[in-house]
Amino acid sequence: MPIDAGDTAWLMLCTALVLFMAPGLAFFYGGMVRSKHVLSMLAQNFAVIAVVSVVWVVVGYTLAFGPDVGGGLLGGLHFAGFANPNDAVPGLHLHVPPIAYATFQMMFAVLTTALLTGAGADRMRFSGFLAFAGLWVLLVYAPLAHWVFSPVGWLARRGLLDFAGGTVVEINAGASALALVLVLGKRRGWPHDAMAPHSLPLTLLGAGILWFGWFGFNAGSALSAGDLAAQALVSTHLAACGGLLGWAALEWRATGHATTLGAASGAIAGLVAITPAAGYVNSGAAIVIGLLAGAAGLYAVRLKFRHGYDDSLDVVGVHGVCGVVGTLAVGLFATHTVNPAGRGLFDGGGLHLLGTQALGVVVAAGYAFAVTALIALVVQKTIGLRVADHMELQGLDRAVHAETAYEHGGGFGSSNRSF
Amino acid sequence: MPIDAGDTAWLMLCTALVLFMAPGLAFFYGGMVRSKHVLSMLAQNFAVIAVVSVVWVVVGYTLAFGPDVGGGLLGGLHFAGFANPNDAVPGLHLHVPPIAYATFQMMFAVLTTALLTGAGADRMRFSGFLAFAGLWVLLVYAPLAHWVFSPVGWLARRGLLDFAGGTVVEINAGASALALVLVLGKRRGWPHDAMAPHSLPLTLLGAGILWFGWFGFNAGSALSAGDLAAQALVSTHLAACGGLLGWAALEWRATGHATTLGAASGAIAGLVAITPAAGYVNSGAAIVIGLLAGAAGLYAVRLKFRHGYDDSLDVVGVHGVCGVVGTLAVGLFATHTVNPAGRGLFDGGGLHLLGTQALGVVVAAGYAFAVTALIALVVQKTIGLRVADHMELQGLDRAVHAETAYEHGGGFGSSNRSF
Amino acid sequence: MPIDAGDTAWLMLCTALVLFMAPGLAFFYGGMVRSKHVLSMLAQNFAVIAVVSVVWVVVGYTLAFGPDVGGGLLGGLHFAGFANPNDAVPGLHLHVPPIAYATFQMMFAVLTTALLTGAGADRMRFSGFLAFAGLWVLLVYAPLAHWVFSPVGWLARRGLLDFAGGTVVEINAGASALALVLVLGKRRGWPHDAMAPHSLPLTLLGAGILWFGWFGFNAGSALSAGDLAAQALVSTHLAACGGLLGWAALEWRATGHATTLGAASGAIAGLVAITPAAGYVNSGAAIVIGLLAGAAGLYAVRLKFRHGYDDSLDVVGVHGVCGVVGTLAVGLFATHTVNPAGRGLFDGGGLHLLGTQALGVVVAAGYAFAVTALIALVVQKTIGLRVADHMELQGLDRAVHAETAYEHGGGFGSSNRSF
Amino acid sequence: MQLITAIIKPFMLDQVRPALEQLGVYGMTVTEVSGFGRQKGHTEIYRGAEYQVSFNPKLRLEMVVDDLQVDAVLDALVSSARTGSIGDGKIWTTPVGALVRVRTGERGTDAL
Amino acid sequence: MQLITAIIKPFMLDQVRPALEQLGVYGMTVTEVSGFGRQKGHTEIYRGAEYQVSFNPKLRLEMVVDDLQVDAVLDALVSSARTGSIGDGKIWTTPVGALVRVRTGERGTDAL
Amino acid sequence: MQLITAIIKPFMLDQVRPALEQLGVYGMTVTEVSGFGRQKGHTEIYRGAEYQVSFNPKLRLEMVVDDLQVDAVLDALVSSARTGSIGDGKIWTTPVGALVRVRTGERGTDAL
Ligand SMILES: Nc1ncnc2c1ncn2[C@@H]1O[C@H](COP(=O)(O)OP(=O)(O)O)[C@@H](O)[C@H]1O
Ligand SMILES: Nc1ncnc2c1ncn2[C@@H]1O[C@H](COP(=O)(O)OP(=O)(O)O)[C@@H](O)[C@H]1O
Ligand SMILES: Nc1ncnc2c1ncn2[C@@H]1O[C@H](COP(=O)(O)OP(=O)(O)O)[C@@H](O)[C@H]1O
Repeated sequence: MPIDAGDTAWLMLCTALVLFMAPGLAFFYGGMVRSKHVLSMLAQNFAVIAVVSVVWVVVGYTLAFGPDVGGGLLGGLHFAGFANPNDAVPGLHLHVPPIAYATFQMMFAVLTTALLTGAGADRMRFSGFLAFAGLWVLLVYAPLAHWVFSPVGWLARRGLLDFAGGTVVEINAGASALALVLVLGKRRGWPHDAMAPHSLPLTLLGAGILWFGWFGFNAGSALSAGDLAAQALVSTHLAACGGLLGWAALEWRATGHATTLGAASGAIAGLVAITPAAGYVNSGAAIVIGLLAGAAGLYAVRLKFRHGYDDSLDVVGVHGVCGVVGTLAVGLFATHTVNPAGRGLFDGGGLHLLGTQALGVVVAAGYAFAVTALIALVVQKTIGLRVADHMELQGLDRAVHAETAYEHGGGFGSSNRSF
Repeated sequence: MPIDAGDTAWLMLCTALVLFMAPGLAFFYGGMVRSKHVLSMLAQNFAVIAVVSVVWVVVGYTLAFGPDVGGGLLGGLHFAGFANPNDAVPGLHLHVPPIAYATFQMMFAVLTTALLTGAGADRMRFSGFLAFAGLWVLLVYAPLAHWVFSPVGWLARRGLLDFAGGTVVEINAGASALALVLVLGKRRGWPHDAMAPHSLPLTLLGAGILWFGWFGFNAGSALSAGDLAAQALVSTHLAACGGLLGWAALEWRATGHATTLGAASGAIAGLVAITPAAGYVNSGAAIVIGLLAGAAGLYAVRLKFRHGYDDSLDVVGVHGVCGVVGTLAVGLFATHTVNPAGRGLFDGGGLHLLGTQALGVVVAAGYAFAVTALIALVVQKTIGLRVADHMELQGLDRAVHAETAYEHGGGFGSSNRSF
Repeated sequence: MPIDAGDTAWLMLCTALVLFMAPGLAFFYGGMVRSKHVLSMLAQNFAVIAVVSVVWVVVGYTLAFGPDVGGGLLGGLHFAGFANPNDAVPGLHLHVPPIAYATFQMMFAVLTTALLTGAGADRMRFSGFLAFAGLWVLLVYAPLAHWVFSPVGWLARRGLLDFAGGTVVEINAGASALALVLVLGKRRGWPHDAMAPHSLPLTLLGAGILWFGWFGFNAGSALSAGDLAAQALVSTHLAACGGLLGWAALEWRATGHATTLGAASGAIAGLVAITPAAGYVNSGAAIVIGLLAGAAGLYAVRLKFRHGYDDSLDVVGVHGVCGVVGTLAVGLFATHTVNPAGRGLFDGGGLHLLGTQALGVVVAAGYAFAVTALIALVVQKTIGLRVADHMELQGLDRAVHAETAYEHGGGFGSSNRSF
Repeated sequence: MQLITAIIKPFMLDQVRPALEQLGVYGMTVTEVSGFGRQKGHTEIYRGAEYQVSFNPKLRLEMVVDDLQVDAVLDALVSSARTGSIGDGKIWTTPVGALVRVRTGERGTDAL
Repeated sequence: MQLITAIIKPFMLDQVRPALEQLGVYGMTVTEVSGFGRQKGHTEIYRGAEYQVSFNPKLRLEMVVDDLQVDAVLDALVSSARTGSIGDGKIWTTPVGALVRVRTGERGTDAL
Repeated sequence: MQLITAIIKPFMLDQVRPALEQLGVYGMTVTEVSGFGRQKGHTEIYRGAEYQVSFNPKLRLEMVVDDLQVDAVLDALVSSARTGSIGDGKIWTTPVGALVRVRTGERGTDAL
């Protein structure tokens, strides 16, 4: 199909925006950890970009979007090593260069993997995590992406509607995070010690970048610059607003205070929930989905205390739970006025779509949990996935990376060893 | 009209850029307050996005851009709740989805309201401010937007040229800020205590994001991706440059030092002044407007000491005064070679346009000041607009939001209450 | 030629992205200096935007891209003061407004000049540097841009392939940095004192912005939104990934630690090296170029200790050396499948292209070094290019800019002088 | 001479300094510290969960004064730093042997 | 009364406080400091080059206690702050003349 | 034993430490502090308006030394920390009762 410069400009812009979410996530998470661990969070998030991107080029992309090997289960090797860059993905009819699409999808793989750094914060081995990340993209992310995002994937063909990754990205990350932290174990001192954020301004910077970048994530998933993208854009924004208001209002009712971190977390919760829905629902529904997600997120982040898993920065609570909220919400709010692809319950579509969405939830969560647990165990037993206790105590920044994040005092008393 | 993917991509990108200005503003302001108030600044700026956006969807947009109810005074309810998303705004002939335009304008409403956080910094009640914000968008912003931005508004029809919001955004914010701080009263200790910025790097980060985002604000206001947008883009940039140089040079002459904050403030002053002019003047004029704005801004920020109003972060001085400079400058520098819409004095247009621009200044400032004062008084008397003295002393971060911005020491001695 | 909205949207977006790299660079560098010098770094980087942009409008642009005065050596004055904004650059056939191109190129001039702040960090006079910057754009940058970027430049006509500035930007900056620091002299205490970074999170923020913005730099240099831009985009990203992995792996082998700053530096090294190559090589080659650059960068930053020149933040090592790597790599990896413009050694093109590229390296490095040394000496002797010793000791922030970067303690004990 | 160390609430410094200056005490060294005591810390909120921060930020003032001034300084500190609510802080004195001004090498009360 | 000053490793505070509370010592003022000593600093890496940071972060604890409690507190500090590896820190005592509680003006051990 | 406390200009530490090491004094605890004194603070600029910051950043050095070393250390401090301009700082001594090394429990000068 002919290439349209407008659509291509849009998709490339959105690719850049999604890439920009990676440092955004690094700061969002980095601000939340204690100052002795912040560099480790940043290093993991930057390094994971590189590892996942290279794996994606070599074979990740083709497993996800190559011609189907049968049954909608996996892509073949047609695009291995980014071969045949001018061939379109089977079933997709776009006005953009195929390689632009491959790059856009690369950034999704990067970001989804990066989410896991939040779960394992403050105790993961750098090398172990990078090995884990490489395996995880191939064995967990790529298959799920094939099932849902590739038009020939089995869940896509069953009619699962997932605009930008409620299942592939969010539920996947949440379920994988749970498996990962169960294998990793708790941080020393958790849950007794509070482990308060060391820099909320850094976290809010991350939240701001994520909000901005999410426009690329969701409205970019329209894959062209027209009505659908415009609706996805405004829905994305409004769900963030709803999430912020929902979380803040409930938090205020429960504790008497609306916190800054709560506002940011609520916005992210809303963005997570609208991810599968952005191109299927209208503006009013987007606000409602946001509100629901903000409320759900606030309650979900407390589950870890009740059930005793140390999901450090709440990947399960925010991404997993709100991803479920959003994926199911498509079954309720999808309207043909926005997208002919499907009608939810409130658009007279009955329970059919809701059922399909529920199937998607279960499949994504189950598959991700099981395979991630396996990978984590294998890495744990081989390379090692967790640092030694004394390193955790000293802080990963110095122990693992031989660096100090902040040296505000002017850094007296340091000298070069040899020069 | 047919949708053009290039124009649509451009407008959506610009929408994202203007949204990104909101966190940018939060950091710009957040860095300037003392460290005990920084989260409050961030929380207000993030929450105001949500409040204004939802109000905008419900009824703000239609009041501003709905079909006129008569006399160019207000829009009707045609677009209430973002109804009729495919209908174009009366009088606008665009090649973009109407909802993309509505979203772009939403971000303008968000940002203008957010500017007021700078005026009331360090002493506003969180709940009171949010209530204020919701009312203010409806009663101040939306009417002004209708008068000027809607092609059927009475000021627009009178020939007022305001490319991206010299009156609607900048003068409006400045005059409203003045009314707000007169109602709020001074911060404890002002003007005796210096209240120096706690993190200029954070402020400069904000300035960088604002500069970047302003391209969306101004060049996006061309509403298509062509010659006009290109000129608006370069003019926006050059005015920022001029503003920086003007402020820095005068500051250096006056004090012997050119400060970092001065450079950033000058750039913002230039951006403010070019906002109404970006699509009407040429590159040379843009530099001159920037220089004038930089100089004007530097002098204007001192007025508060002389006149005793505590406009904490100089919304009156920077946005109000430089907004006036820019709006009047259109009357001087508008040239038909850039835009056939108008000729200023130096393009042989005589004083006519200048007179119209002056009318715009007076109307915007007068209306905004009066109605804002009223809203602020009502909120003050009902919900309350100012925190208690002891909260101001302790810092809004802990007193209002129960949080601490920075915990660099590693956060010893904190424990979870119950888990 | 007719204007295409998609191409124009793309180029304007890329212009905004490249502008955003300027604050990005400020933070990247600002985080690496000690806290008493950080504002000086930010101030220089912001002010240089303004100085270079104004000089560019007045005469820089026309020297670089005006109709040739003869021999491909310099542009004439046709575009002085941004006159004739609707005339295309001789030899360029674009679907974008000529002024959009002029603005895009303006940002390149800004960023290249800004790189030099890293070399002279912690000791340059503010006024002296700005004077230097203005002269440098005219005498070094503009001629080089004419030779290489203008289709009628003598190196361009010789077949030098430099997609986005391996010679004009990177090698130029590296060689100029070397000349500058030789004139400036070493920082007090160097190399004995370690001068460790005061805020690596700030540096990583800068790296994130630079990575994001580099998409505009390189993929924008395709000057239209199509296949070539898409390939340049992915190559840019992959080289950053390769650079990160190369640097981190070698650092880990050499010291037992992979550092956060190393990861960021490696990514930048990869981005530098792919700059000349992005639109000529395929994805696999991009990864390889990145890996080579990461390795080269790590070794090159140590040269300053061996040879005793105090290139504070490694502009020579990262930009100069990796710029050479990338420029030569085009001679090896350029493939006609990506761009018919040239075939490198591995595409059966023989050594011809490699020779031309080597010529480009030598010419750019030699010219930049010689003329920069001259300018620096002249400024040193007249205005002065270096601050007094006691100012360096006290820190440039307070001594030059009369400001303090961080006031986390709440700023007790400060009062306004007069009000 | 005595070294007087005072722990006070951070925002009281602007009251304390003028009170001391009235006694002719201009020199002082101030440190930002964390105080544990009867004042029981405070509660903060992290994603909806309340947690206890067991210390409060304080300022630690240190000033060497002449023996004759000790009582007057103690009184001035108590009255200027007091808010009346818990956590106002403590003041203590320790004996000083030698005092030297670095700039001049002057010793004893001359160095004040 | 005596002022006990203890320099400890930062992460040991959570062990030390309960040990002191058992002795009835709740009040304490804590400062973040840099310690130079036998423990030889550590190596960091800056763009592939190793450099030496010659100090280590420590916490400085100060508590005024009744003379009778000094020995018990010293013992409790030593046993709770010890990791056994170099750099565990020092404790010293200095005599206190007066002690005042700012809030009430109480003096002496009443002010504790 | 005596506790020597020295307030110095921040950038003088790199001079001071070698001077002390020559006397065999390696151990020291350093705090970043704000100093008020004769040196009258400095002027900063905030959006074109000048304001007065009344303190200057200083470093506070603390070292416990043997009585016999006190004079030598004082001399070394004075000569290595002096720039000759106002604000160079103060040094004072206070008597130390007990000194303990946490790691070993050693007491007295053995703990140095
Ligand atoms: N025994 C002590 N030794 C040293 N500092 C103390 C001691 N007790 C309290 N402090 C300091 O004094 C501050 C106030 O003490 P606190 O007991 O909270 O209130 P109050 O003095 O009003 O009874 C504490 O935060 C701590 O910094
Ligand atoms: N003479 C001293 N005076 C004051 N503080 C000291 C002295 N010696 C050591 N310290 C402090 O005690 C800490 C631990 O001392 P160090 O000699 O490293 O280990 P250790 O006490 O285990 O032998 C140092 O980091 C420093 O803060
Ligand atoms: N009486 C004092 N008690 C404690 N510290 C003091 C006292 N006087 C001065 N200082 C500290 O010494 C520093 C230098 O003192 P200052 O009077 O400015 O200069 P100088 O000692 O050169 O006369 C001050 O900044 C402060 O930290």
